[in-house]
Amino acid sequence: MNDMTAMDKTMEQQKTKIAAKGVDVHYGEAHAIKDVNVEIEDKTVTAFIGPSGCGKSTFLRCLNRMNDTIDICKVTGDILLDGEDIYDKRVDPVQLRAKVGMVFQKPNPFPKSIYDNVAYGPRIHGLAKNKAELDEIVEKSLRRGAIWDEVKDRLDKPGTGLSGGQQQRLCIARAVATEPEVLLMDEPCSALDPIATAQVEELIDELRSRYSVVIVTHSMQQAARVSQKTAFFHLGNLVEFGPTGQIFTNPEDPRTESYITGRIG
Amino acid sequence: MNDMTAMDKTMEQQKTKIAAKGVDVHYGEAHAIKDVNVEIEDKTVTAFIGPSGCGKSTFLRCLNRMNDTIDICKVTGDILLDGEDIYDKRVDPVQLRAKVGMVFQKPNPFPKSIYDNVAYGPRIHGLAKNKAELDEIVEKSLRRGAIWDEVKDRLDKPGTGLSGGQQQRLCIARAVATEPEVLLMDEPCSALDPIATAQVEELIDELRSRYSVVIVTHSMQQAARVSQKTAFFHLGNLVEFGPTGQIFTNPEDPRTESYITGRIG
Amino acid sequence: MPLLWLVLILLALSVAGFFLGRQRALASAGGNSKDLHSLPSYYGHNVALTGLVPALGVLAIWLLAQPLFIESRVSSLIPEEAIPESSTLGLVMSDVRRVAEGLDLAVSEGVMTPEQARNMRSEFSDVRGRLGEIGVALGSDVRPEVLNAAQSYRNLSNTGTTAMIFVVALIAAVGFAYSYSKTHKDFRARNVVEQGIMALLILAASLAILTTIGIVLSMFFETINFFSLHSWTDFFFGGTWAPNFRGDSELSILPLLWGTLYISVIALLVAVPIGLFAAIYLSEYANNAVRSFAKPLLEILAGIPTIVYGLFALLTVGPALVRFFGQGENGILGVEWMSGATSVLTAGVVMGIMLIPFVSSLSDDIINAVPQAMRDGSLGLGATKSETIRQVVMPAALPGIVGAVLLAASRAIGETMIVVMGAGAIAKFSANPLESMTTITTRIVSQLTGDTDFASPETLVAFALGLTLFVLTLGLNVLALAIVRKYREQYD
Amino acid sequence: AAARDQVQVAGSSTVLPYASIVAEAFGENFDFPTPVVESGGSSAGLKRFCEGVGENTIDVANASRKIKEKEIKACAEAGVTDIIEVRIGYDGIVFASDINGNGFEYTPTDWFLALSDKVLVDGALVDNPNKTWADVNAAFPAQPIQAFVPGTKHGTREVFEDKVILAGCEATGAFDALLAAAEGDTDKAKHKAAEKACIALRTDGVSVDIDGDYTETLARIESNKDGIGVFGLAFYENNTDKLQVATMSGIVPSTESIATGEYPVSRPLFFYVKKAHIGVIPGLKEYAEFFVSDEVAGSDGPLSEYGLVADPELVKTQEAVAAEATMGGNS
Amino acid sequence: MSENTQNTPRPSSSLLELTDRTKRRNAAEKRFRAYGIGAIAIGLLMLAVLVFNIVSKGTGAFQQTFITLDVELLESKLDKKGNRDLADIKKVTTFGYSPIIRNAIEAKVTGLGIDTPLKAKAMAGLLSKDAAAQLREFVVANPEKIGDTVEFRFLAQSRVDGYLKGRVIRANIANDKNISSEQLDLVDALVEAGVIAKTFNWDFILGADASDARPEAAGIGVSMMGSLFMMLVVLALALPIGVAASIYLEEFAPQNWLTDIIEVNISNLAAVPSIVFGILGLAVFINYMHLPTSAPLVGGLVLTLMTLPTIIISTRASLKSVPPSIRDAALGVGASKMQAVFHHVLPLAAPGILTGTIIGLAQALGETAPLLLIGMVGFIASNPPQGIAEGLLSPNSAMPAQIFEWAKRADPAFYERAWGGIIILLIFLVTMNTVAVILRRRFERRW
Ligand SMILES: Nc1ncnc2c1ncn2[C@@H]1O[C@H](COP(=O)(O)OP(=O)(O)OP(=O)(O)O)[C@@H](O)[C@H]1O
Ligand SMILES: Nc1ncnc2c1ncn2[C@@H]1O[C@H](COP(=O)(O)OP(=O)(O)OP(=O)(O)O)[C@@H](O)[C@H]1O
Ligand SMILES: [Mg+2]
Ligand SMILES: [Mg+2]
Ligand SMILES: O=P([O-])([O-])[O-]
Repeated sequence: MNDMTAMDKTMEQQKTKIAAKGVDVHYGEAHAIKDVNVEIEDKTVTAFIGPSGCGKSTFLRCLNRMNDTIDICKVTGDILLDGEDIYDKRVDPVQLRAKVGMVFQKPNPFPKSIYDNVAYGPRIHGLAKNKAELDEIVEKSLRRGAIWDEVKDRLDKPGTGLSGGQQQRLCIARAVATEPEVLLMDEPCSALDPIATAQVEELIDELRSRYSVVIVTHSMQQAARVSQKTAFFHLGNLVEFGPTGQIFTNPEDPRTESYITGRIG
Repeated sequence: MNDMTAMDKTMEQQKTKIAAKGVDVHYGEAHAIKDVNVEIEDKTVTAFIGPSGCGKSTFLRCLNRMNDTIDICKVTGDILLDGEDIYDKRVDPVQLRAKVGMVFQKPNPFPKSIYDNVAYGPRIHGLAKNKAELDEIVEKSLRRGAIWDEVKDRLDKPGTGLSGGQQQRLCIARAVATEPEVLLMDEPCSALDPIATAQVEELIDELRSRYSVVIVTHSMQQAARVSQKTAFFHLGNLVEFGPTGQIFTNPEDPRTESYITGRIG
Repeated sequence: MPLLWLVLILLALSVAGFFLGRQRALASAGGNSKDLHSLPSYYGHNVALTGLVPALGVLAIWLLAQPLFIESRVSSLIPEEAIPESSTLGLVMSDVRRVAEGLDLAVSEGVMTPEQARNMRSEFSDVRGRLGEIGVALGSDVRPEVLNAAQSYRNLSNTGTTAMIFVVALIAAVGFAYSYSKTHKDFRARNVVEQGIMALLILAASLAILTTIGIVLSMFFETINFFSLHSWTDFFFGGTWAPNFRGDSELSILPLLWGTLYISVIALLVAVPIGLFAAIYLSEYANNAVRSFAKPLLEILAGIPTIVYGLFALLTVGPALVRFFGQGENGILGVEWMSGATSVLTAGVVMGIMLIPFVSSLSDDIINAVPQAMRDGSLGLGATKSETIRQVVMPAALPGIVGAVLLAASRAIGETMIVVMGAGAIAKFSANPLESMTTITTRIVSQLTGDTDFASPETLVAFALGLTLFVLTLGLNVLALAIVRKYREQYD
Repeated sequence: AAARDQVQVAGSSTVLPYASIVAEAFGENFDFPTPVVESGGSSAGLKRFCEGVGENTIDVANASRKIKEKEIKACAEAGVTDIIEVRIGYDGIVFASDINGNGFEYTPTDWFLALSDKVLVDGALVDNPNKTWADVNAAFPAQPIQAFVPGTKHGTREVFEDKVILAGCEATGAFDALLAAAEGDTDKAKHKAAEKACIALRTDGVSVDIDGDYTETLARIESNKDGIGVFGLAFYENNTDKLQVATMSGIVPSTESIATGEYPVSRPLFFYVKKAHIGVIPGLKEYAEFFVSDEVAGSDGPLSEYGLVADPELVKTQEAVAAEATMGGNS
Repeated sequence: MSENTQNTPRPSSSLLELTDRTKRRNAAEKRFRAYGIGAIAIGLLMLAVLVFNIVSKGTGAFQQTFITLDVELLESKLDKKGNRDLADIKKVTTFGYSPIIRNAIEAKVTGLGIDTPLKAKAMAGLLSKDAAAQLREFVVANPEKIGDTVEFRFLAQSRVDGYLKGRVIRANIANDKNISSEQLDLVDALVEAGVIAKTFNWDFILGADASDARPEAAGIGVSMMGSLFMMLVVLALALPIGVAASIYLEEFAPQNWLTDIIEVNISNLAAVPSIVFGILGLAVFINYMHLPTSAPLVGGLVLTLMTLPTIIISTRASLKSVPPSIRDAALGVGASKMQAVFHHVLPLAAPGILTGTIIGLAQALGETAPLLLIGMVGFIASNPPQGIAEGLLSPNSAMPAQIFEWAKRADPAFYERAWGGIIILLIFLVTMNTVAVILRRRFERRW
């Protein structure tokens, strides 16, 4: 984050993974996302920041069409994944979501065992040939979610009986278990202590080497630590999008500056 | 608790609001809270810190007997509120919870309108004589929850249609609307941006003038900013409890030190 | 039985197809299931289902069509003059079928050789007697035309069955081959299988529509007949229900409708509060032990035959009410409001008891499904349990509870035995719940099962009543749907 | 479609007990399977009967009344033309009350005065004021009137109206008063209107329509000892431990007094056979013949033992069945 | 945020003392709870009353009185030609067996030295009419036994049985054509001698219906098979179809007027009187599709149509109550909608589905009205079905229809059997429910 130039150069080599063009989202009458254009690059961590209620989650959910499940939510504009329009009629949202994984803002473990929570994705995607392989995936994912040590003795206990932070990490583990190409994380560390946060950030960094990660966060520090690109949303507008270093040190828009310096909320 | 600063002196005048003596909590076989003794003072903000899963929420929920709703949860030991054992047979948990309010870790707005969410508590406690008074309470609470501006035009829309951070603030507003003597807040700012966080912290500070506030937080900075006393939990043990300044600058226990400096999680 | 074998073979084939399809899919991905578009089992299901479903479909159609075809072929063999006067071709054909089945049985029991059965001549042998020996009773001696027809019937159906086996097997094979050849790692097996399942789901949902159409049609023509015999103004706007045997009866639905509504409302007034409170207690207060025995026990109430409730109303509840509200000086209240044991109240109360589980069990499940976080939120604000239930849990569970109440109301409208025995059979307008009344449904049943001439308006009115009731309840349901839509609270 | 091999009977619940006794004995004594006898009422049975000719329709319809012209027409329209009508005997209709209560000796007049909607008091038609049987007939005890009469769906109701209420109406002179007051263009219409007015029963709870069957009537009498109910003779004879029977115009009802015609309230019972099915449905003709055979339907047979009033003209019936004589005469 | 004077903290009070408001609220709470307990108590009390009623009236049906006699199978009566030709033997109808029975009981009475004024015919009146049928069946099956003396255990006629059960008392038989006090004297003597005895009655549980003339021979077993086959059909069709339809409507169907129509239609079908389903069944299954009359298959199909709305309504209600976050979670890891529904939503909705099934099947099991129109109510005394095809297709009745018929019959002995039948029906119901109840408990969970 300090070494601006070097990093920006690596990023330049990255091709665009997701491109959003003129995206508008309405919840019934309410206009939640207003004409957003953004290009999210491969092998990059992109941070979405902005005041609460500005539309970060809404936009994030557009990227893997999770908004389809909300009746009143209408999305217009184009979103391209690897150059293909994900809102195309021919696109199977299921396949899309297998590629674009998601960690939700509110942890939502299945009312099943911890093991089954993590194993579910690999099972439906056929990622494991046998039980041993599956066990291995589960363990690896839980380790990556920085929760293995806490739950290794209670894998058969329900995931809903975990503490808030544990549930959050379980959901992270569940999302990485399916090995998505893009991982959307909506405030993945909100309920985590600094150490766990650091572990998750490490995971994000590791993922970046192969995948594209989008993370919503309220912590400016976190954004600065983990992301290469940052998008600042405000009242449904994408106010500014650029290399993280630049956004934090030299924002173009006065609103971005106000937000970063703690003046608008 | 050696270093008696000015702040500590003011605290000395405070009488103990809640005293926990030898509290143990079991979830079935699992021992989640181990022999915790702590005194929470009146007109003071007490912060509970500790790694995820260490028992902060569990202990917090003991203080207003919310654990009663979990079948497998067994609480032993004494917890006194104003010198009265809250686990006494004669104590009505309802009256207790009216005095000891709570903001939960996962925002849980009712599937009702935003207005009704906030008006719910005042209604059941008969805090408003008429509609106008109720309107006033609702507005004031929403303002205190730093969400009034965002929702004032949609008070009749469901609270479940809010963004994550908005829901969290709605729950804070809902809790303060009943004017509890003690307010337990489980990570109230986890989904909030810095500005909203600051507003909530301001609210906490304001509440302190009259009430006792207990806040669970993962942010060391936040604990340092808002609390006068801090309790550090680790693996179900209350490792250290003392004036916030002292805990952060001069912890007695090595585990506390490690946690604060970011070495154990 | 070749049919059973055929089906078994198809099933076996489809099981094999499952494994083969799976295998091939895996092979096409070089054994690496991750490269497949879908889970390997979806490829298996695809092959299994494409082989099985069309084949079974054709089999079913064939089985339905073959008898029709053979019937028409064989019946053309029967000369006009062979049909006795007043009989019909259909009847002769059923004789033919019976003889043919008898011959089949005889062959399979070894009483006759196949050749004998094929070449038997009624002129020379006593067919009826020989079939009688193996327990096949025939109505009369077998005439030569009938025997001939029966023999060609057997021939045709044998050929038909052979052809059927061949065709079905061919279709299955083609289906398997096609889907097997399509099986490849890029083939979207899951989507195809899911589309298939979706088609089945839609099929299931449309059954409801078919049933409705069937019901409306089965009543529509008779209703038309009724209105051609009886004035519709009397039916819809008259004030009296008084069928009699001399014709020219007054048959107005209004007093019946009044009785239906009155009795149903009382039943619901009993069942809904009791059922709801029971549900609330079971899901929110009761411990596990109480819950696990009380709920199934209450459900037995829904399974006790209604005749028991009818007798209960007549012999226990009715007289008890009379002791309260009747008998003048000797009664408990000293009033003379009720004379007979049958009344709207008697029937309503007893029906209410029967309906308790309809409300309690279903509501209990729904209330139980409201997430605990909702309750915690309310309790954390210092609400009592009952406040939580009334103001947070119940509104969240409302759609399900409305469904349960609708179900109970539907049952109340449709009940007969309790009304007949508990409410009496008098149709009248009265606001007094201690008087006898009757309902539309009981009148439908009694007019249908009564002794009046079946082509008279007194019997046909049953159909008009049924259809009108159908339309009325439709209106009620539309209303209920609108209410639920309006008040639905979606929790998360 | 597999061929049906048992005789299928449906119809009157009054005939059902007799038909079931016959069917059972038929199944025991013949190599044919026991016929299936459905209940459901005369009208429903005839309706099924007239649905057409063929294996999926019933062969025999039981009826506690004669088939109506309209029904014959409907039958013919569906292709059911040759119908054999078989009268099996008579069903006596009796009035009975609780065994431990008062006994009664009625005339139709008593019933008319007790149950009619309007009665003649001092030459004027007024709402029926009678509350107790003593109000009706000074010879009776002052027991409140509580009558359980068959509901309007029952054929028994028609007989009750014709042979008791209407008779009483005419006897008391109410009929003439009603005829005078009746509206109508023709004499016939007036007559009809007057008859209709005669048979209107009061609706103040004194007369209770029973839509169920005789067991319900019995249960009602058991719970209200003042009640007097209308029963079939056979039902009464099986429940003599709970019921006492009333005389009508001085005659005690019994199979004998009904057979001779002394006891006035009775009705004939029938079954109808589809001629086209004879020879196709195994055992159909045998069943019909067995039903009317002396062994079964004769005055010593099981049917009479159970309470059927044997038909004095049984021999004629047997001949008609044997000859498969259809209604309207063509055989 | 300025301080609002109205909202100063409420005066602090002791937790141990309840404030007036709390007292009031607690009283309301107690009342509410009491209503709940009251509601359950009322329900259970009513159940207890009903069950007590049923059991006290019905237990009699499980006992039956038998008379044991040695019968000489006279060749002169049974095979006049003496050539043991079955066709000839069959020509002797049950009426022809009466003399043999008369001889047998007269011989028994004289053999025991009992003094009675009764003639042989009146003595034979103690036996059920079933006795002749039993004898004839035996002779037709064993013609070689003609001429021998064989011991038989005959049913006693219903009045004798009632006398032993206390239903028939001497005081009330004055007008009874079926029994006289002399006959009862004889019964007393024969009981003394051990010829007449009451035993457990398997025939009631396993047997078929009998005509009005011999209530003592009637059993519910065959109609129980009828009910069983109908329930199998209902379960096999209504549950999968109902659940499938609900899933489509609740999870997949687009929200439009068409699905609204379907939805309203289904709730409306629940309100259609059951007899109308009978009308439909008669028209569609019997008249149009030419399925056999009186067949449990048709009964099952009709009841399926009747039960479907119940199952659909309850299934939809419980699908609706599954929180959307569960679906989101599944979709978020790349599950298809179908997978999300089948893997996560359906198991969570299972309790409600099972409840709907329990209630729907209970209703179907107890229903008679629609069966009336498709010919399953009446006198259907077939043999117990052999095999599934026969069970589905050959004429049969159903338990509730059988009970309903018995309750209508004149002889009070049938009344007892009706209640006995209800006991069996309830046992059947409870057995059927147990599986569902156990399953349901396994699926119940809170989240
Ligand atoms: N309902 C429950 N059933 C069983 N175990 C539970 C339950 N709730 C919490 N636990 C366990 O108790 C321990 C303490 O949980 P608690 O929720 O108090 O942690 P916490 O300190 O609040 O953590 P976090 O910061 O992640 O919210 C954890 O190990 C957790 O898994
Ligand atoms: N289901 C919904 N129905 C209606 N409005 C909604 C819904 N979800 C979100 N909104 C509104 O859309 C706007 C954007 O919400 P969104 O959840 O995207 O915010 P966010 O940036 O994620 O905020 P936070 O940081 O608080 O999570 C908010 O004003 C919110 O109230
Ligand atoms: Mg958000
Ligand atoms: Mg916590
Ligand atoms: O059933 P019935 O037609 O004889 O009244």
